[in-house]
Amino acid sequence: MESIYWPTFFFWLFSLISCSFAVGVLLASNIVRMAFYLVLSLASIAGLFFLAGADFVGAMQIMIYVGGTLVLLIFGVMLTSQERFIEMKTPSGEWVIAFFIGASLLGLLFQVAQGVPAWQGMDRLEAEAIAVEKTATPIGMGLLGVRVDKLDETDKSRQAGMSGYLLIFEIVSVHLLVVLIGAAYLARAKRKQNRENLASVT
Amino acid sequence: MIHLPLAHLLSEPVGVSHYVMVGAVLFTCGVLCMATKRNALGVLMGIELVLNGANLNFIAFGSHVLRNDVNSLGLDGQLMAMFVIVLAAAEAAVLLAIALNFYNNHNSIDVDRADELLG
Amino acid sequence: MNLSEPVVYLSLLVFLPAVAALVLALLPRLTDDAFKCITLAVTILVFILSLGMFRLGAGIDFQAGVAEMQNLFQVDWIPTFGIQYFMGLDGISFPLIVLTSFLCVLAMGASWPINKHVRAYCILFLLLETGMLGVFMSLDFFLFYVFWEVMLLPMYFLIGIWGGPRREYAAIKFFLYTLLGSVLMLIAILMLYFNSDLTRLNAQQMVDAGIVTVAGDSTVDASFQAWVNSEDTLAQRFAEIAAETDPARRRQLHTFNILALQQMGQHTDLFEGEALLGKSLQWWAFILLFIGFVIKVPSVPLHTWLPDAHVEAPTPISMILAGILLKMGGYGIIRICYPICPQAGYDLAYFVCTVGVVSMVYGAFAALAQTDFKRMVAYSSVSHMGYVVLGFGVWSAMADTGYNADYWKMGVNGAMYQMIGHGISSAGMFFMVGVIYDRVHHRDLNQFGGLFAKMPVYSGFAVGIFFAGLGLPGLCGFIGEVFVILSVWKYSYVLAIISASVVILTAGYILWAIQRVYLGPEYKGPNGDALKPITLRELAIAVPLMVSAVVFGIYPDGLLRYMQPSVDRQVDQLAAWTQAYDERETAAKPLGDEDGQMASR
Amino acid sequence: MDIATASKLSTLLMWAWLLPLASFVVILFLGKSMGRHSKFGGYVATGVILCSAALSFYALFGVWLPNNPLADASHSSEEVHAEHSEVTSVHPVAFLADHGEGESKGHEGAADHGEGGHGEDGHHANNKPPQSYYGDWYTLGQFGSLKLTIGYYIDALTVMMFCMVTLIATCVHFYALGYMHDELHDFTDSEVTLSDGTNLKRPGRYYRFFQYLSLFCFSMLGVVIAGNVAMVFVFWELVGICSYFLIGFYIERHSASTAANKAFIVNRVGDFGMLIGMMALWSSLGTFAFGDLTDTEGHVVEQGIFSQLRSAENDYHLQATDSVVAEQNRVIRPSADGATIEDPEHNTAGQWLLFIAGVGIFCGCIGKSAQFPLHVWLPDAMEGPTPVSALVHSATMVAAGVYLTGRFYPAFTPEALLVIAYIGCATLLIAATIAITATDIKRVLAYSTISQLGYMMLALGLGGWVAGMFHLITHAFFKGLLFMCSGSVIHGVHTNDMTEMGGLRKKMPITAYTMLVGCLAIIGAGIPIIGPGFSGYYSKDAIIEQAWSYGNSNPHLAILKWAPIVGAFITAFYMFRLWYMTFAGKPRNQHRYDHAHESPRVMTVPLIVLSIFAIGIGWKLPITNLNTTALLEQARPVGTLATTQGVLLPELVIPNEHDSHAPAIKWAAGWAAFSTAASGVLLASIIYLWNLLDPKELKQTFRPLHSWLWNKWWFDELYGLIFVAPTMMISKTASWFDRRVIDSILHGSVTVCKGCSKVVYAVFDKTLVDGMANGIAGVTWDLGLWLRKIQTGNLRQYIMFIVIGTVVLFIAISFVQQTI
Repeated sequence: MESIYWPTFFFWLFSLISCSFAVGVLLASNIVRMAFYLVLSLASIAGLFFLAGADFVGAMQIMIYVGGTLVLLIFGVMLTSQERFIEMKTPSGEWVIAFFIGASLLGLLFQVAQGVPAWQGMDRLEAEAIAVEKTATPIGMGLLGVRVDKLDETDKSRQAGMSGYLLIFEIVSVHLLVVLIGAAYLARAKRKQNRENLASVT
Repeated sequence: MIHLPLAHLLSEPVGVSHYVMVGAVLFTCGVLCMATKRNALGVLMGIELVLNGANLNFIAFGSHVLRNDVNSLGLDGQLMAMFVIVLAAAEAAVLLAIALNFYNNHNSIDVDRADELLG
Repeated sequence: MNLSEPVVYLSLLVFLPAVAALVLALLPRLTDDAFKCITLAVTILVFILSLGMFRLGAGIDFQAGVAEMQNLFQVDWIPTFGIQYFMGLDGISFPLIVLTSFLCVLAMGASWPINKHVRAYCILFLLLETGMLGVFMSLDFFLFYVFWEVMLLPMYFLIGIWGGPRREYAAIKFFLYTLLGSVLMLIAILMLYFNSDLTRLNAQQMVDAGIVTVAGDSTVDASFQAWVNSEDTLAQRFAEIAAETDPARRRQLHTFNILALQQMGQHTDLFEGEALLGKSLQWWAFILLFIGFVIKVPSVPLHTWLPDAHVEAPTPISMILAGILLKMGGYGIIRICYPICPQAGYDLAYFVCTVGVVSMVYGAFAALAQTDFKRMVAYSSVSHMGYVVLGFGVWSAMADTGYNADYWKMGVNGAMYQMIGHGISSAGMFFMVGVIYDRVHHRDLNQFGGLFAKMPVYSGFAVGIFFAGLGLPGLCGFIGEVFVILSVWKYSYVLAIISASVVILTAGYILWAIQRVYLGPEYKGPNGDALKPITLRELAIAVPLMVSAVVFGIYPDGLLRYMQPSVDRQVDQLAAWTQAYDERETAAKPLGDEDGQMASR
Repeated sequence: MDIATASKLSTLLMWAWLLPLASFVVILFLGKSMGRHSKFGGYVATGVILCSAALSFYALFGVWLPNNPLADASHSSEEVHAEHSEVTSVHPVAFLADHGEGESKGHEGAADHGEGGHGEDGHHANNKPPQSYYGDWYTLGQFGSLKLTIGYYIDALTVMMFCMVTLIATCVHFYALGYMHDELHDFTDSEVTLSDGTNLKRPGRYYRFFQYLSLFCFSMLGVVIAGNVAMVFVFWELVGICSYFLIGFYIERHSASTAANKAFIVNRVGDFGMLIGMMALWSSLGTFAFGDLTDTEGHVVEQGIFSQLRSAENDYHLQATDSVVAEQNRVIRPSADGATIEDPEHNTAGQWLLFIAGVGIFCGCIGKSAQFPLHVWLPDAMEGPTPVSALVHSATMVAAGVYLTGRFYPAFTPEALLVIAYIGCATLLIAATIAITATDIKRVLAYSTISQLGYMMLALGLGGWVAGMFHLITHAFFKGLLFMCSGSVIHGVHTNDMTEMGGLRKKMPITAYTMLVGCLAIIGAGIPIIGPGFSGYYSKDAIIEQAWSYGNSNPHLAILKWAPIVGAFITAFYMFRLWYMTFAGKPRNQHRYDHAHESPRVMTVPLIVLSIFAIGIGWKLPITNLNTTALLEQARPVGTLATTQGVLLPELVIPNEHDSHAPAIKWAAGWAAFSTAASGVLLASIIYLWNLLDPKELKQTFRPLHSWLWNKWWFDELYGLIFVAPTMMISKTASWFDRRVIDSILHGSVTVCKGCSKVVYAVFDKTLVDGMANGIAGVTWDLGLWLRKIQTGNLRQYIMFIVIGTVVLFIAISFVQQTI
């Protein structure tokens, strides 16, 4: 038996955690538990990002998702958490349908994943020879419009995207702003209306 | 003795396909979450899982650690994943707002009650 | 009187029933049972005589493994027209003769419930037996026709007097159909007779025709010369005509000798002249003869006399009708149609096969719809006899099979076997129906049920016999059907596939009938009290039928060893003729070869 | 061929075959006179089948094995691994290590597998004909060179089948001695009500039951020993008629006699196809013999089918002989361009005829083995007493079809095998789905039988000869066990309905746990990849491996790869559903529960014996190298050890069966099988054991689906509509035609004209023209109404639709790509 290749070990560890908690999210019926499982699942996905050499994205994953989005979600849970919504049962029949649909989808995706020869793993020696680079700087530069990773690309056809992602970055930023304002407005305005409705009833 | 590939499970590097499979599991869980949860927030969580499954694929396709050839997405994969994360945050905010709104109107977050569009 | 002379032995066999009938007519008034006993004794005696030919010491022998005609004899009857009292046996006729005498015994045993005009019944019954035996033995066309007609009249009366409620209708229908067939046959006989010419045959062919006999150490030619120079009237006329050297003044020596006609059909061009509508003489003769025989078989669409006749006829007559009379049609086809008119047979083989297949399918479908038990069995006969016609027709010795006659032999042997097997199973089925009809006086399939509980032994036999009809392995129906079906593909795969589908329908109607009659909780019809267990007399009829059904099912060689050499010989002759004919045709019109092939298919 | 061994074997097996016939005859003549209350018949039949079993086992262990020692199975499989490492390996480095080792050991095993496949470029030398003994006993008819005979063909498979059939028959006989005791005295049939309202009372028929059983065993053994196709057909029909008697044993019950009729007639439909195949074979080859007839010096006198079609000169590859080519050219006229293709690899000459012959013969197997579309008779065959079901479903009738497919195997063209695979695939899925909803305990088992037979056919069709035959053997044991257990339950509870059972585990422990063994065996329980497991584990995994290997070679036929895996899931689900509903939980009918009791020992001992076999028949016997697969390898049909290319369909590839033992396939297939089976059990447990999901609620949700399955896909109704009704209509028409048309021609043509004009009016105007107009309108309207229902406004359903749409689109695209 050869020695353990640690990245592989961690891959299996993180993937096991993320998959099992994802299944946990699916099967749990208590909304609070679901949220908890989701946190764990997403956190271990960040670990997978690190293992794939995407350290910056992994960090983002933890910060934005685990730190931001989920907090938002948990707020939502708490705001709507009346006793009767904590546990909401799904009819048994739908579980079975969902099971079969899910199984077929999963089968299809697995088939595809296994089907491409280039996606199989590399040789160990080859893998160990690859230097791990930091990606924060290239990503940051990419967002600002400079693709440092493509500077030494000689093949013309592969130079696409040399302009970087500046425009997209801007669009996303504006989009975020709009969304935030919209969300705030939606949540606030309706509540007021609702109160009026209640008042009129009483 | 029967020859077991299992023995090599931990001693060989993983490939893109392994990531894709994990992504597939997350994606499927997410879809099923959306399909089975009656709680609107559960549906939201399902969406998050779906997005993460997709992200995992982006990362895997772009990773030169997993697949060191010119055909990989390279940095583009990571950038895509970034945008997805950011947009997911935005989408979560909007969805939460909608959910709260729905809750206020119907005094419920059961998505099965939202069937006014029934033809 | 020397019993080892064929003329004595065979005449005794044929005419003993007729003589007995005469004696019965002259006897003073006796009790009904006495008449029946005498008749039964006579039929048993005839049966013993027919069995006597199995090398049992006294009398003549029928030798297994010999292909040629045996025990030939000829006596001049009406020399002016060359009509002879000419009989003989070969592997084709011998099993049918034994079957006839066997079934007559059983049918007479089944006649005990008949109480009306018993003496007349017995007389007609015996005359019928003479007619049937005579048809199978005679080798002179005129004699054949006489016996054919002799058999017709008693049958008409037996149905018309002792039959059921619609007996007159059924009898007239039977008579008209059969008479039509006889008339057509007579026309064909005369056509052949007036075109025949014995002098065209060479020495070997004269020997094959049974006219010249080769004595122990003599050669064929020497025997022929000796015959020409003999005192025999036929020989003298032959010599006289053959001596005439001027072709213009030369007359023809006509003959009714079936074997001689066969030789002429296969070796001369006597019957190949154009007759009508561009078709040759033998083509028309074949059509006429075939219609005549196929009415007897019967094949669709000339079969509608059969259900009516069966339904109205008393049980023993139904047994005879199904067991023997139908076989005469098949016998005629193989003994007369094909060997005498080979060219027409070759041309019309597909037509003959189609008739067979249509009968099989149509009969099976019709049987499925019947609610009258006897009618159902009658239609099953139509279906089963279709195998016979089909088996005779598979002329698979063609150019594209390299004139390989093996499959054709299989088909014809299968058809012959099916005739014997069906003789046993159909007679058995009619008897089984008769047994319950005697008790409850109705035949409505929907009003039976639960007979197994009331008559267990009878039901066991009945189910066994019906399974023989279904073609179950181990019983007599299987061998013939399988031989025929397996041989057809080599001739035409379309017909083969259609004919194979009949096995489903057969299973359908027989099992459904069994279910409705024998199974189920209780009897649903009238006269339920009369359902008493089977009597000893009935058992004595059922047991031989069942035993022979089993024996013929598991030991086909017992029959084939007698039958097969003759059948194979005839098929080989026809195959040789086919090859010669094709070569002649090819030589005559080298470019038209393809058309000739297509037409023959 | 060793003459002494041949005569010894043929004599032994002939006696083992004929003894039951003797028993039949004895009981036929003496049974009644020994009295209805005596067990005489039962003892005779049981004693005789015991003798047959002893003779068969002596033939196997005393004659066959000493003369044909087994190859060491592990060697041959190592060798195969070695051969194919370059093709299929995922981990090439690790493989190289084993390669050398396997190679060196492989040479010993090679002798038994022909030249063992050390060829290059993936081209394998083919395997030789297996050791076999052939001879004729008796000639039915001979016409020139054509000969129909009764004879024997004995190879390892024959001997094994003899052992299996007689062993299970013995167990069934013993079991029936106890089960049928009701028939010893006057029997009151509570299912038959007479017109006066009382139940039917009739004398017992104990002896008759055993009489039929004996005949049944005789017929089945006849099929097994048969030396040619015609003899198979003879005994094939006899098996059919025995099943007719046994299914219709309660002749007073209308349902029983109808089921018996149905069984026989449906089988005849299959026989129709078989006859076509036989005709094609007979006309082209002129022989039906499986083996070569040799004279006393061992020279071949007459060649059988296999040695003609797979001659040694042609490296045992299937090739049409000249006579086949000539016959095909005669039947199917060659096209105008007269294309005779020179390429010897794709020589299609004669292949169509062989295809027709193969598919035709297989049609018979479809009928006997209850394959789709002729599977409808088997569930109804439940009307017979349970020992009959046990025998019919395990060792005899249905096994005959699979056996013939295996026996005739060398003559099947790759395209015919594809047909077989498709039929097997459809059968296994259809039957499995029906079993999910059935509540009659025997009916569930009946459909599981059909489904398992589908597995066998699928395996055979995919090139997995050993896998298929192995599953036949293992299935015989555990299905016999399951049926006898169900019989024991019925005997104890007096009902077939599972909804009235529950909690019986405590009342009848032996039955419950032997049945659990049966359930575990049928779902293929075992430790994945490394074993050990129940017998079904080995055989089912072998099938799934072969399917996997086939699916890898033929990506466009992926459905054949996935069907057995899906089937494994459903099997596990319904089998455990059955076990839980019957033995676990609380009693659903307290009255029946209180009266339930364990069966007498004469019934439970066979259960225990069979359960031992159900566990261990797949194992390798310690110390010796005796195991079932190695024995089956000895009988491997000639020329099946090569990767075969389709001829009419050139893209079709049938992989060598030994390839499927490659680790990569074994690993993937093993896990797939295990996980699907485990999830099936899990689902059954969730619903029926832990009651997490309510079955009633499920039924409510899936109402249309449930009624679709509950009504068995409406097959009976469909056949009634498209076959039975038209047949009856045609037959009525024929009868009508006789009376009204042909007779009317006699009576006068006027009537005919009138009748025809009426027909024209009724058929064309009323039905066709008017009917079509109204029909189109109606269909459109209904379609609209139905489509409206999809628009539910339910968010979650919309999501499901999206997913389904995606999956379907993907599959469709992949198909389109394949075809382009």
